[in-house]
Amino acid sequence: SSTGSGSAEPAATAAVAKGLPGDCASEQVFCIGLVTDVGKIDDKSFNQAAWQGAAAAAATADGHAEYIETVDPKDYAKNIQSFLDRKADVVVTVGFAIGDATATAAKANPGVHFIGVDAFQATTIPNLTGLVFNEDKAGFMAGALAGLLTRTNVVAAVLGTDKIPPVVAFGKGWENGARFTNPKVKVLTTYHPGGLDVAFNDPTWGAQTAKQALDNTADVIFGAGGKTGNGALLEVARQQGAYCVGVDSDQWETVPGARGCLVTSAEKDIEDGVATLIGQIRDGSITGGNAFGQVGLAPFHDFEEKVPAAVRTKIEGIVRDVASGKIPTGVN
Amino acid sequence: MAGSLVAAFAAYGIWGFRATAVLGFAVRSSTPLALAAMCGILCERTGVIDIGIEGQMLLGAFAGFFGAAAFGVVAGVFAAVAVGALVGAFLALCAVTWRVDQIIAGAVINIAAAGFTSFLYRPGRVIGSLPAWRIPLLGDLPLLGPVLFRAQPLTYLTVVVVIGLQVTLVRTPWGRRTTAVGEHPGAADTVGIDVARYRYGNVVAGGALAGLAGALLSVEITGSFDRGMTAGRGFLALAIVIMGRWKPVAAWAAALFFGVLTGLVNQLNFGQVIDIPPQFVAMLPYATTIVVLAIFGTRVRPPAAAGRPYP
Amino acid sequence: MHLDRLRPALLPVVAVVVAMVIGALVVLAAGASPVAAATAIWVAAFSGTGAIAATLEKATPLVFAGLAVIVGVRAGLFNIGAQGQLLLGAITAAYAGYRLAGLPRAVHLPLCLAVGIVCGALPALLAGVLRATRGVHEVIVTIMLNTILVNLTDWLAGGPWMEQGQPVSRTPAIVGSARMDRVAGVPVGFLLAVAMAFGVWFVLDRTTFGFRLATVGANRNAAHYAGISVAGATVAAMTLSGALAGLGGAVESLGVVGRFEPGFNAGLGFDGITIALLARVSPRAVIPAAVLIGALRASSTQLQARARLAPEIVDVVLALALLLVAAPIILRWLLRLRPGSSPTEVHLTRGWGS
Amino acid sequence: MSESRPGEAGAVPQARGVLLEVRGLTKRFGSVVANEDVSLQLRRGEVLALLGENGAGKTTLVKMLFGLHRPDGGEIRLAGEAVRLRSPRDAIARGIGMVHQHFQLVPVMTVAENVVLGAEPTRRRFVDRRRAAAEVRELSERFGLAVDPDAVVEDLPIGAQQRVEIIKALYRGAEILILDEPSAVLTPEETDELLGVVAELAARGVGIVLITHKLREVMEAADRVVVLRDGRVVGEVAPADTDEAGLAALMVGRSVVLRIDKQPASPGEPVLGIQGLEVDDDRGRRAVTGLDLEVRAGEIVGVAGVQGNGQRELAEAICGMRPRIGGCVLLQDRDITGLGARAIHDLGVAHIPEDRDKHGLVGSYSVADDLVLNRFDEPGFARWGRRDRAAVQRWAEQLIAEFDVRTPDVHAPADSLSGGNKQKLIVARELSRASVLVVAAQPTRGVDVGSIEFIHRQLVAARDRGAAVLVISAELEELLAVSDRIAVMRDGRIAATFAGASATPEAIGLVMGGATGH
Ligand SMILES: Nc1ncnc2c1ncn2[C@@H]1O[C@H](COP(=O)(O)OP(=O)(O)OP(=O)(O)O)[C@@H](O)[C@H]1O
Ligand SMILES: Nc1ncnc2c1ncn2[C@@H]1O[C@H](COP(=O)(O)OP(=O)(O)OP(=O)(O)O)[C@@H](O)[C@H]1O
Ligand SMILES: [Mg+2]
Ligand SMILES: [Mg+2]
Repeated sequence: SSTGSGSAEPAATAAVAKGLPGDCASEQVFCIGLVTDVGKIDDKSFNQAAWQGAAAAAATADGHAEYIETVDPKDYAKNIQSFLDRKADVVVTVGFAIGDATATAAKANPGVHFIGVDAFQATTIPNLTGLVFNEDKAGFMAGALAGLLTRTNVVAAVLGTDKIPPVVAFGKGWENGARFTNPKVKVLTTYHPGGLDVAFNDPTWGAQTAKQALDNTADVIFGAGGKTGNGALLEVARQQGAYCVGVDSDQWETVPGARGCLVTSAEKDIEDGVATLIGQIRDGSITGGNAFGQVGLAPFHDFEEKVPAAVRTKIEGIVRDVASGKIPTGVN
Repeated sequence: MAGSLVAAFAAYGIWGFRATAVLGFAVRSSTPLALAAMCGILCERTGVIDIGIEGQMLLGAFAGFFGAAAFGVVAGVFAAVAVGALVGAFLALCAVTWRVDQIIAGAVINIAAAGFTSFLYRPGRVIGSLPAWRIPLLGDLPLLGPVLFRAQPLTYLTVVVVIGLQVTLVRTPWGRRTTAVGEHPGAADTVGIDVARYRYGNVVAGGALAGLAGALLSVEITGSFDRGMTAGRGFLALAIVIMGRWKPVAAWAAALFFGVLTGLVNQLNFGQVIDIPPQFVAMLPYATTIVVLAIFGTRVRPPAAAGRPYP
Repeated sequence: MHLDRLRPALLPVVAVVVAMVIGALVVLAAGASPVAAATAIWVAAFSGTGAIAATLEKATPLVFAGLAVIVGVRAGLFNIGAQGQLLLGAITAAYAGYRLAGLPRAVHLPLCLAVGIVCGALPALLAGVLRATRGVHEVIVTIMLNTILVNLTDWLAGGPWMEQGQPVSRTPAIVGSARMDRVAGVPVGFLLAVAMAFGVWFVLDRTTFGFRLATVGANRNAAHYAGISVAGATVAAMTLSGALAGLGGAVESLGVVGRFEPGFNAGLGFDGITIALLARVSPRAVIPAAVLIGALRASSTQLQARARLAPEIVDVVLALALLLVAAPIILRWLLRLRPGSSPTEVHLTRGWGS
Repeated sequence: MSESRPGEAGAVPQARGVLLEVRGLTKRFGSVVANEDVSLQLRRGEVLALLGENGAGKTTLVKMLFGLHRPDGGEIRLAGEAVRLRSPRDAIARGIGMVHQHFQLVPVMTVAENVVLGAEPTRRRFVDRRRAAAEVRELSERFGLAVDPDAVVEDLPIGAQQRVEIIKALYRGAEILILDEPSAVLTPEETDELLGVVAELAARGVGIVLITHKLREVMEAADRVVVLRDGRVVGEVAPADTDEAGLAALMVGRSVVLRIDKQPASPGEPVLGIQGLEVDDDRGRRAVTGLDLEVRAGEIVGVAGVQGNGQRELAEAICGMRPRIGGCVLLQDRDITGLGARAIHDLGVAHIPEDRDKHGLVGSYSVADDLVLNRFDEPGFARWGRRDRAAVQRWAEQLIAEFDVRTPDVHAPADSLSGGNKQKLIVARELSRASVLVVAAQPTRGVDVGSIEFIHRQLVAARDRGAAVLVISAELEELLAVSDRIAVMRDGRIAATFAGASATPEAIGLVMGGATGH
């Protein structure tokens, strides 16, 4: 559906070279500004996915898109303001932490529409839409698959930090999902023992902890936590006979090195969600409050044959029922 | 040494694969720390403080990854070593020739390395990583096999480096002269030892080891590069150098101690044995280290000339 | 005579200018416009009171962190733990800032600052005591404490002190009576930082207490001979260092962030080392050094927006400036100065403080 | 690595050629001219003494000969050939060895390791420690320089360290040996041993440059004397043609009284009373073992003894720098046993510490700050905790004039002073204020004769003002010159006490050596 999802290279480069033109104020010129959470635009994670969605939407609408990377959390407001100064029509902000600054800016600029990725809106502001996901559902689906796939009845989750709610939701969903399909299963869960600045950025710890989990006889491992989680996937890929499960986007694309074990990913489709919301802004159908994005399981890719047909059918049913709410995830 | 082996097997007897898992984690997580600490030891024993290890590792990881992506993993390792050595040469130039304050030179390396690798990083490359070498027979031993003898090449290399460094520092003319240069460069100078040459040589060699430690992260352990992926290991290595009292094997032991604690923390989390917040579990290795040091005290005596330019 | 006394002060300025020129070449090499970059920095950092205030806000914690490092270095101690001390000061000040609502401003604000100071000083005190009584090296202890305090503050912000009714780790907002505002466009915190810089300068360079610390830093044995308590000076220096870091954290919470949020102060402690070095361990020189780095850091938005430059370029310029300040020999060569006509190199560290 | 063989010196032919010639050598440090147009020659088998006041430029001159300083002008010729010595390596390669005024030993390494450093004997690439130790033992026996090859240097008394320095030079088989104040820290017996070694080496054809402030040694050992003043050569004599007074006059430019005349003491009340004192040394061994001693107002008590018999620990214990394990120390009937250094200082105890660089000074401080190092917070120099730098500067300027400390100004770092001038700085600080007790450990170590005279006068003046003075010295002559009573210390206690008049070097030496058998 979108431009960038085929390659691991972000679509960033081309779009940023074009940037926002000087005449965004004009009715005819459609301008999207995106402010990242602290981190880089090519983070193979939510910043990148959101940007790909924005860039895709801009391409569809024949508009323009540009991003600013946040270096210091204290600059959130300033970064948003710089797009407002340049008369952007849409401002996309990424991450929960930037939510307050986004809400403040939205109230002050009713003429501009804001999208807050991952930012749950407790109160409704008409020109601010929070793009949120039921990560617990995605985690549950993946965990359910893991419960069916494990031969040792041990599965593990190597997670970023429990300070970020979506990560916890993924992890809890994973645990409950695994138990749902396999009551005998043992779930090993661990969070990175560092501050926020390193918790998502320590692939070494991720890899070594994944190995420790494997030594504990785990054979399906969920890596959820930015680079840290990716490190876990890469480690599992090097071991024989174990599966790994990615997170957020289809990591078959973003972490090609993990293809040796990557049976699926617990997806939350930020890219598509952002693109869709921007489309709604274009046609005027957008509303304030929260918009729930798609969650689900990524395709099995090469594991299509290795996953038994019975498991596949069973999991399809679970995915359907979890999505519809028929199967509760047990995560509040 | 023998005592720890006995303890390890006792643990294995009681906890089985869990002991293997924890000790395996300890060994693996200690190798980059130990190698980085060897850099610190080489530099400080020769009288140059290197707080730029973090940056050197990061550049090593960077060069290792992109070298591997372009020319294969072995070339990647060599690229990491070369870049580490190059940065070491820069540190030596600052510390010895320009007489720049050594802490500043290290800080410059850290800042520049973070900026440089972040600026130049392009995602999307994939590399294989170094395969594990299972040593025949030894690799089949219980406990010791999985923990020690099924490792990847750089891990074995680390063991060789640590023990080799210990022996050479204590037993060879080069080692004694290095010690003299770090303790009392005036004394070394007046017996005709070229202080500058020794400092250059050792700081460059140390840089190469830090680069290797970086390659360990990117080429051996993860097979990937990410910005800031050293995650403070270079600074931890500084503490390990001091805990090991500037002795290679002792520093390695300190790194292992740390690794065991961190591995235990993971294991506790896995087992959900205790229901306490992960932050408290995470503090455990660090708090334990402080407590142990406070109880036993370490009247450490750094190389007397560390940090001072000569003449 | 006059020129000789002026030059040491001039050196960092020249160094920064040269670093910027080299930085411009890097910008050019990266395919961007140095003019646009310069404009971006200027606009971001100094155009208008808002920009200036933002710059000064960025500079404020840097001043405190730099002073914290300097106090340690003077006594021959290397406090790598400013980061952790700052975090603890920040979260406890924030806690006092929302918890003690209802107090009059004249009581509440100073109280919050005091809480930050005390709590910042505590971990440093521990490191100082361990060094003085058990001989445990302060570098190890402060590195360990950094991680411990990051975790402790993370836990507090996501546990007992977490703001209710929302999912993310952070404390409630600090109430008005504890907020530090701006006076005539200048953040109060910055004024406090400037006052502290002068205070620290006076204490270190003009008082007998400063002389004690410096003597212990320069020659422990001579200090012992002169009847100066080495243990006392070690503990005092570490405590003062931690207190400054804690105050920096408090000012950050009360004046800039308005609450405590994990991740908001990452790296500040290490910036302190940079600042201390850029200022050649002279407390008063910390102010311009911090303003400079604050300005560069404040410009990341504009650098991206106006010059399409990755924000890392700031680090490159910073590293260059630091190197040039530390190695006048390079400057001399670059500027073709006659030998001997520029001041000698800085030497602030005395090894591992033994 | 082991091509240099010990004792190669013995193979030097006995030809009486010129080994070393210096022409017009000049060296400046900033505005200080340390050497100006210095010319001299050194022949085979000759002992050349370099004499001069503190700061005359002796150390600077020999450092240039050893490649440690680069001359600003002039040339150095070795065996008739002009050479450039860029580093000690060049000098060593050309057969020059040097024993430094400040020891150049690595404290944490063993004697053998220090000796062979840079020229290690090896076996399969490893240092051959057995051979190193054997060679050190061989040299030490051949030249009668007793050292234990396996001892760690920092554990050795200073005299033994000196012997290690000499063995180091011998091991390298030097043809030219430079000794910079080698006897400053030696006991008389050790000095005699040293002079024996010097004579032996000279007999084997080694050319020796000997720097010393002790005229007796010059008279005894030197073939020729070159005198420096303010960096210039001001005279050259043979010892046979002059006497100690003549040398002193040549050096200082005026006649010097070598034996000070003082009034007989009129001792008053006891000021220092020590009873049963027990003190440990740095390694926790009992160094002072039940010592009793009394010093009265208006008398100078000298403490003699072979080094390492607890003298240093005694001084440090009196002054509060070292914990007292047992017994008590009374100052004017007040028990000061538990007090720290500062409290004791404030009670009026002045202390000239034995190790000036380690304890007495902060090298990086200005002369002015070092002159108030232990009184920086006294009312005259500080108010309300604020230092009065102007007052410190005025005070310092007064002191450097009064005590003749040679320094460009009071802002110069103490490290830039010559060895003797550092000592004078400390003496100035300690003797410039009214004290009830003066503890002076090796007060004239490394000081030139003119200044020795001056310092002795100051000690006597302190006595005459009513202070009790305790002088601890390795120089018997010094003790005999200034003391009213001499206590001999052995094995951590006072073995005998002599009244000034009855004391003879022979009698004291007998007790020092342990006539009762140790
Ligand atoms: N190195 C020196 N050489 C000569 N005079 C000095 C020196 N240092 C200080 N002084 C004298 O001390 C006076 C007081 O110095 P002043 O108060 O200006 O120092 P400062 O620059 O404030 O010190 P700081 O370096 O601590 O900032 C000077 O005017 C000068 O006469
Ligand atoms: N590194 C230096 N920097 C500045 N001045 C120096 C330095 N070394 C020596 N000087 C000065 O040079 C002069 C000669 O010093 P030198 O050490 O040669 O004297 P010396 O004759 O050996 O004295 P002493 O008998 O006290 O050892 C002195 O004025 C001293 O202050
Ligand atoms: Mg428009
Ligand atoms: Mg001398």
